[in-house]
Amino acid sequence: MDIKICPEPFDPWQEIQAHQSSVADMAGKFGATSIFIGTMRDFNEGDNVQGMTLEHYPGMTEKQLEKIVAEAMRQWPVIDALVMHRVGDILPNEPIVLVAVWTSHRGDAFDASRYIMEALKSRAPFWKKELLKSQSERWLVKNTDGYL
Amino acid sequence: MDIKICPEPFDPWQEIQAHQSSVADMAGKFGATSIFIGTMRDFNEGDNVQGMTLEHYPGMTEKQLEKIVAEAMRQWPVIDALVMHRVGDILPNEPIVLVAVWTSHRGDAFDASRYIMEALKSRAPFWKKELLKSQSERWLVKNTDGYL
Amino acid sequence: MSIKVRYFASLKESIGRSEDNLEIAGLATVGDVWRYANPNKVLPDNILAAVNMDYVEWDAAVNDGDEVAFFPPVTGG
Amino acid sequence: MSIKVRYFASLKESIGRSEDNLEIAGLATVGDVWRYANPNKVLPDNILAAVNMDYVEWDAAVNDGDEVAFFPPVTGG
Repeated sequence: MDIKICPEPFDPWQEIQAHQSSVADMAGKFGATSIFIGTMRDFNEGDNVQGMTLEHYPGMTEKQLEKIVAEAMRQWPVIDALVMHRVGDILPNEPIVLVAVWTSHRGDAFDASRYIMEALKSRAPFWKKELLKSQSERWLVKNTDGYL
Repeated sequence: MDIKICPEPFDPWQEIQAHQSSVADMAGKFGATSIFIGTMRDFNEGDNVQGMTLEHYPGMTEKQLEKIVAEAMRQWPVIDALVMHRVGDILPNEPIVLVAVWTSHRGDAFDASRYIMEALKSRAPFWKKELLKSQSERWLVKNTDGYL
Repeated sequence: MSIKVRYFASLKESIGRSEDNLEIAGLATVGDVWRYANPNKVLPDNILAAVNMDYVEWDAAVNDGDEVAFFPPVTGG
Repeated sequence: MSIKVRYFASLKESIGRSEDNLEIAGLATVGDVWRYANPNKVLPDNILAAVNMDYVEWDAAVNDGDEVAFFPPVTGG
């Protein structure tokens, strides 16, 4: 299990691959990998967005993410999980969040990765402030429910 | 939308990245990517598995996969999708199947990728024959339901 | 009429052929094609049928030039 | 007792401070901490509270040395 808060842009494919090959005894043991990547868009609620600042609560973020992954591991037979989240200044098309879950069977991988994403969205202390093309700034107010 | 039947091993990360950057007008437009990768395990039903041969029905495979992706695109607002599937001789730890779905919002990405995987498992004409460590061969009989 | 018949996976192995090319009048349905091509073969359980690469029921009609396929439940993914 | 109070995001901006270090006896709950640290500030809607980096209700107890945080609904992911 690995949780990373990233002040710099990251390459999700490189990170997943590095993680997968760093865990030597995983080879041949997992049958399913479910990955979710959230990427910054250049528009939101009808406005052009030029950039975003992601604030977080250092320490609490890690603590909450560890709890969330532990909850997923109690509910489903998860072999391994990787969670990464950007903080700081972000540009459109940059990855914001990565959740990867390795399991034996596909249903567990889908369920566990989605559980982690939804819990992260509602409980991990991150806050987004958008910088619009008009140069005005606005805090995002609320995350939408991803199961709807 | 891209569907590939692969007689040779493929690198899922390279393929996803190449696909994503080949679709120029996607940059900044998608907020969510959901990816599923099925990988060959070195054991199944209590037996050590040394290799696998994947037979398919050329032509029907592509036709059914295109139908499945089109169904997903009718049900959810999918920006793009990539489906890859190995055929031929496969070794443990090699990827068998890749489904990647790009959408604006995460719920649609999770739902559509899972729909494609389940439909692929029940309708795409592929058949697996395992080569056990004991040198005996056996056809897999039935796919399990991934929603259970 | 001319019908191409294809068999896959364990069914292909148990039949011992991957395809038949039938040239015969009077085959109306997929079931007729199976019985004509495999007169002495009991149909294994759960065999699926396709005409021109789409799934069909066993009473589906066949026409001149069709490709009819028989195979066991699929196990990809 | 000694309590560290932290504020984040839009709440931090509207209060104009990121933290307070309180040295005061008699604060029993998270609600007390808020009222003591922000006597003239109407509490914005939906503000969440944490003690030592775990979510708590407003009537949760606080103890000497605790870190109490207040922040708006989270919007990560």
